[in-house]
Amino acid sequence: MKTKRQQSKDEYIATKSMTMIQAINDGMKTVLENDETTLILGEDIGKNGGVFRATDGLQEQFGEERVIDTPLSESGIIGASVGLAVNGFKPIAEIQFMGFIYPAYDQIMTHVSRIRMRTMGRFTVPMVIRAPYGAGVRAPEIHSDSAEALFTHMPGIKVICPATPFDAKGLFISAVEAPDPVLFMEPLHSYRSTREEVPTGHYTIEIGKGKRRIEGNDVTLISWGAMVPLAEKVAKQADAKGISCEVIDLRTLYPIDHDILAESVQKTGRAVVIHEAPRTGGLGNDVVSIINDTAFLYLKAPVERVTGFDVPVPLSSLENHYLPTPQRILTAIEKVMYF
Amino acid sequence: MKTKRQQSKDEYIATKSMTMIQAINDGMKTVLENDETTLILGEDIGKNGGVFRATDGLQEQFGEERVIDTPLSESGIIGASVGLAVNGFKPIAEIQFMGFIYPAYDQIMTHVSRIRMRTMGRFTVPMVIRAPYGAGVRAPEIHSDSAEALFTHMPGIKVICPATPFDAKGLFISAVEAPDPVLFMEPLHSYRSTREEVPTGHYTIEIGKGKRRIEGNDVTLISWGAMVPLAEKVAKQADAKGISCEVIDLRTLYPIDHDILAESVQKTGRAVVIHEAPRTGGLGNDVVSIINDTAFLYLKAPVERVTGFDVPVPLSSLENHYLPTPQRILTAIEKVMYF
Amino acid sequence: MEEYPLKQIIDEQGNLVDMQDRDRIHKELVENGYYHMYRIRTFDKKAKSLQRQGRIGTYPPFEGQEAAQVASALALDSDDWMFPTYRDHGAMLTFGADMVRTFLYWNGRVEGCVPPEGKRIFPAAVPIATQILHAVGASWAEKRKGTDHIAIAYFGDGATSEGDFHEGLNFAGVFQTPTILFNQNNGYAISVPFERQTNSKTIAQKAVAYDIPGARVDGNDFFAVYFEMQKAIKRARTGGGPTLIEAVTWRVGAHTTADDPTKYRSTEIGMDVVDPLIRMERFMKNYGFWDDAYIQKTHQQVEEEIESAVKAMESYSKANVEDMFDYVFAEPPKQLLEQRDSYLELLRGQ
Amino acid sequence: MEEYPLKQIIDEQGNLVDMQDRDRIHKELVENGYYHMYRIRTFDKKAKSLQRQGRIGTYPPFEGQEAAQVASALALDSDDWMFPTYRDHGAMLTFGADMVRTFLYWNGRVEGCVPPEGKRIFPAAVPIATQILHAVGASWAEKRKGTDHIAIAYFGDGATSEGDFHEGLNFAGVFQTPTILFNQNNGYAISVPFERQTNSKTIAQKAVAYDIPGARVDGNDFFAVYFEMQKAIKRARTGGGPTLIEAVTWRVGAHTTADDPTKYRSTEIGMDVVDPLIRMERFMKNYGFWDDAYIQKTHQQVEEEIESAVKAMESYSKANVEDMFDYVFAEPPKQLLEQRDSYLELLRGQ
Ligand SMILES: Cc1ncc(C[n+]2csc(CCOP(=O)(O)OP(=O)(O)O)c2C)c(N)n1
Ligand SMILES: Cc1ncc(C[n+]2csc(CCOP(=O)(O)OP(=O)(O)O)c2C)c(N)n1
Ligand SMILES: [Mg+2]
Ligand SMILES: [Mg+2]
Repeated sequence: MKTKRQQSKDEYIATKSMTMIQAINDGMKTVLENDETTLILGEDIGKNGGVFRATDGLQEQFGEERVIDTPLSESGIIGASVGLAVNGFKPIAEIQFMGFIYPAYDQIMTHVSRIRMRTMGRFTVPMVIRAPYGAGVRAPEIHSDSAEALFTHMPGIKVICPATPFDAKGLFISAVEAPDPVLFMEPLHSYRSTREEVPTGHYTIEIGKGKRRIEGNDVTLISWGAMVPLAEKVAKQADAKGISCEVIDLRTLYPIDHDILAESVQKTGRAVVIHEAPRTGGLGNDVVSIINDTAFLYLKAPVERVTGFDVPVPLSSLENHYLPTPQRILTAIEKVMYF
Repeated sequence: MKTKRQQSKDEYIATKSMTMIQAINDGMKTVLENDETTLILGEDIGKNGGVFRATDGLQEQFGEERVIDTPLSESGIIGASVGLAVNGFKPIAEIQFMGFIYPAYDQIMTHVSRIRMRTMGRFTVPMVIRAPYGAGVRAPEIHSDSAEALFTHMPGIKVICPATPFDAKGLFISAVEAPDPVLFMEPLHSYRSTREEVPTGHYTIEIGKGKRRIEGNDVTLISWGAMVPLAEKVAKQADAKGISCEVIDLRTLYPIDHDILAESVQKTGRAVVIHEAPRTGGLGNDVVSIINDTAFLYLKAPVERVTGFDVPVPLSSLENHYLPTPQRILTAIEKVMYF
Repeated sequence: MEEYPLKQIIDEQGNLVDMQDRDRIHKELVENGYYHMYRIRTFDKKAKSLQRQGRIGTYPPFEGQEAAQVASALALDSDDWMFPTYRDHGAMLTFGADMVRTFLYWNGRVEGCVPPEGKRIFPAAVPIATQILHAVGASWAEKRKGTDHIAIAYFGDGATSEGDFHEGLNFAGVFQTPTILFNQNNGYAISVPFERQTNSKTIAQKAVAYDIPGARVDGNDFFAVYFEMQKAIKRARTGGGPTLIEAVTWRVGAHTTADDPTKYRSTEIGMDVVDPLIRMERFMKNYGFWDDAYIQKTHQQVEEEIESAVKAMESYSKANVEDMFDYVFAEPPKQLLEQRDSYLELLRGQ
Repeated sequence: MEEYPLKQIIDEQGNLVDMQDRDRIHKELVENGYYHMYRIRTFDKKAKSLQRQGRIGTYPPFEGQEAAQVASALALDSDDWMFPTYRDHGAMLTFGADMVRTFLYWNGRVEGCVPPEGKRIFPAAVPIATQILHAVGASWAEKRKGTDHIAIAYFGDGATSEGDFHEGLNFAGVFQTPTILFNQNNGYAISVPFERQTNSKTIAQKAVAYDIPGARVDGNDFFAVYFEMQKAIKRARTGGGPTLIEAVTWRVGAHTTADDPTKYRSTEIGMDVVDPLIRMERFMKNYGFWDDAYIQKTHQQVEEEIESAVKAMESYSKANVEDMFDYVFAEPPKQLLEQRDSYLELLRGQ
């Protein structure tokens, strides 16, 4: 089996306006075309094209051998992927919703993330686990969890969470080409919310690098995934009030880009972290620590966190109260400004 | 079925010198005697008395109906406990080692922690999940994980981690009597390392309250479980160098006692957090955030964290390099002192 | 496997397969069965239409599974425990769940998880197969208390692939819990047909792995399900342990209102399955149970009940933000109370 | 269940059960079997004694399971995959694992997880039953590549209670992977006897749940295991899919050197089980395979190999702190490198 990814590497032949879900679909198409060791497996991803249509058309194009409907069995999907990966394939496993990744937690924690280390690199299990996450689309219970912190605390796996169609495809291809296992979190709320020009060919975006989405001087807003457009929106509102916000999209949640945080907070002296997951134990705390480590002397106010509350994501009638709101973020911005 | 716990409540009739494992065993005996709805279930906890002898003698005394050997099935143990708990029993479930709690993660995350909330209190599942955790006894792979951060980020369950025999028994009884589910982490490294006078009767220790183990003025050392004796030891070494350390034992990891942290760090202006789990995503980050929130203006140096490295716990020949060492802690203390 | 033949009491034309069963079938059972099947069918239709109009959220219809759900629920005693999935509100309604709250649930309201006082109905399990263990645990508790109450766990064909299915049945076998493991094999787990879910020809045969009784019944035959349930329940109540029942049925519609089954199954598939209500109707007509007046009254009564439930749902008090905070713990941490209070204050300030 | 009788080739006295099998048993197989059983038995003894002397860490002996481990491993081809548990270093050694590294593993050295170049031996799975899915995946990969290689998963009786056992066998059945699901039913999962692990009388019958072939063999009968393995392997190599084999054997000693079996089983229990090596020896003597000179040479060779392996283990270079950091990622994060570098600096400063 050969990889022919070189062939088309980074040739931005053409672009097309795509939603995030289209960009991810296109990313899968690209890797399935370029690397015949790749295969996609998961629940309802074949004929059905995925419950979000992420894999739409892929089984038709690449056949049942490469786009595989599995039994309803998350531990099975990940455990079998370990065996496939160690024996020459590059599985792209879909977990239908991130809230259903928990039954596979053992396989990810004790095997996916540890096999390279345990065998001193003799056996490796490069694979990508795709998982749509997050609240805000009135999905049933458990479907709306944001579980990144359960994986950023798991040495041996990288965690990516794009916020835009362009980043989604480029980071996805990087994830597939990475020699290490990657959890690829997809903000389902953003699947179809916007469009962007996305190259139709092969391109990559470096894992582990954040991106400054808006430049500003007074406060750094730090977020990822579905919270990025919210942060951008609030940054504009703050601007109208005379507060200049810099918006950082982390993009990779493990490893976090320390440099971009250090640089920005050293400049602004103030920071607000925004995420969906509950506050306690959330990744926001890691961001606070990084700022503590890298910008202590520059800080003009304690770092604020605007997050999901310390409750399970409620049923959909209350989910908008669970999620960070513009008002809560603005309040936090004002709090760090007028500390 | 009746609870007769009132009868003996907080009568410190007599004390006995106990190791932590004896204190926990005694705690189980106490609750089995006082509350006939309690039952213990887990792998090898019956005839065998547990792989650490935590349940030694209990099946003999209370019978196979109340001290139950289960199949090798962690999700089974927790899932069945949910059903038992919702129907009038108070299960005390043992997970043989914390590294084997992952197969039960789904049940804990989606049911144990959510049932009260989902049913507006109609159904509740008070239960205690006991799990020995931590490295340092040359156990085989996976046996040495410290997974507290996976549960402190899970709204709906409390997390306790005692450091001494006295606290272990008192907190255990509180956990059993609590109306909410509790994860009770036992530092296996401390099971037999010291003895202490422990009341033989019924007593409780309030959940959610930390304890100052050593008073000091220059630096606050914050830790829990097996790291507490280490912190105490290093505090003495630091003392010899003229640095006065205050040692805080969190005891409850969710909810963390904010007040004790705020008070101490407002006094010392410097803090070092010590824990076994990997640094990224570790509970140390929450502690940093709490200090950021409550003692920002008092801080004389960035908070330091001395933790397990961002690697899976290595095989036993290297585990002592993985764990925080006195030298690493001292270095951190000096770093915050001479920032 | 010949060990697990598909059991039927009435055939698709509504005729008794074995005339000896005639005596077991009384008017009350027939009318009860018909009433509940008609009731939940009407509920289901209404829910689908409300969803289309945006008046409730995503909804998983159970059309085609009415016989399995109603017969299994009617066979229970009121003190028994029910552990349903998201598709079993037909069974739940039959067993005494509140209809207004059932609508509320599909409108994203937590009130929908709360059963009427005294009713031992667990909220629907969304993570597949997890509820099986709860049923095992709850029925184990009954056994330990020395009662003869039992628990029923509902689950689909797809659920049999999950680890919790296995751990649940193994526990039930080892501890001989009074549990009915009630499978509705409706042919699909979202888009995956049963043949691709497992290599076994039946679900009933999976009982062999645990040496517990297994049975395979025509799940569209109200009486077959009912009598098989009775047998299993009797065994459970008298110390005979758990039973796995596979009720072979058919998901007529989409997985949920968000699903488009034309993506993965042709419209012809399943056309030959006789609707369980029609089958019941045929039986009633064949054997003299059909009474136009009763039927009309029933229909009218059901329609009124449903209309008034929809009204009640739609005029229900607004979702209460505090509920999100107040039921997580009996003894909530101070920080959670602070989060709550500051958010409520913010809302009030708006 | 009569469908899964215990298959034997030789009885406990070492006599052939069916004389027709005589022709299938050649000198090479006998000597190979004896050699490896003796070799791993001696290894096991040595390991226990090293543990007692504190020269290695906690150790899980496999005494009593030599026939099952050796026969299953010998039936494989060198290109096949092996997915063992912590108790299967007998099988691993037979299949080509390095003895020095095997000792190292039980001395807490990660080098013990690394098989010789080209050997497809996974490190022992510690979390019970998880490796079954890996074997299914790896053998599925072989099938997809169009080779005739297979994978074997080893697991104990206790492992059959875990969800991953079930999900693994279900996947194997659905995708018809060339996997041998090799169960050693040694009677105990630590302290829990098989009768309390599951309600089924056998493990073999659990194959029915997945409609895959199942077989129950006398796991102390080297030939029974070997021939059953051959049959299953042939089926797997030729597209016939997975097989579940239950090898009924006996854990003679403690679960691990940290375990005290007198807490939970009387010393009489299992006294009647004939040691698989003695059984082989009896067979060899009964049928003219016993050659004193060969035996003596074998014993001596094994003892020398083991002594030299112990020496090599004990003079092995010190555990390398950097290894803890360097193999977690192929592309390590900067922060991890910083952690590594500052710790190494600290160590150098000591
Ligand atoms: C653990 C888990 N994985 C995936 C899902 C998503 N999901 C919801 S329903 C369903 C199919 C269930 O099929 P089946 O058990 O046959 O029940 P049915 O829907 O047919 O009633 C899936 C995959 C889930 N809810 N839980
Ligand atoms: C998931 C998990 N739970 C618990 C353990 C602890 N444990 C180690 S071995 C063992 C018993 C295994 O029994 P069995 O499968 O029969 O294998 P045997 O030890 O008899 O070879 C247990 C409970 C573990 N390693 N993994
Ligand atoms: Mg189904
Ligand atoms: Mg065993």
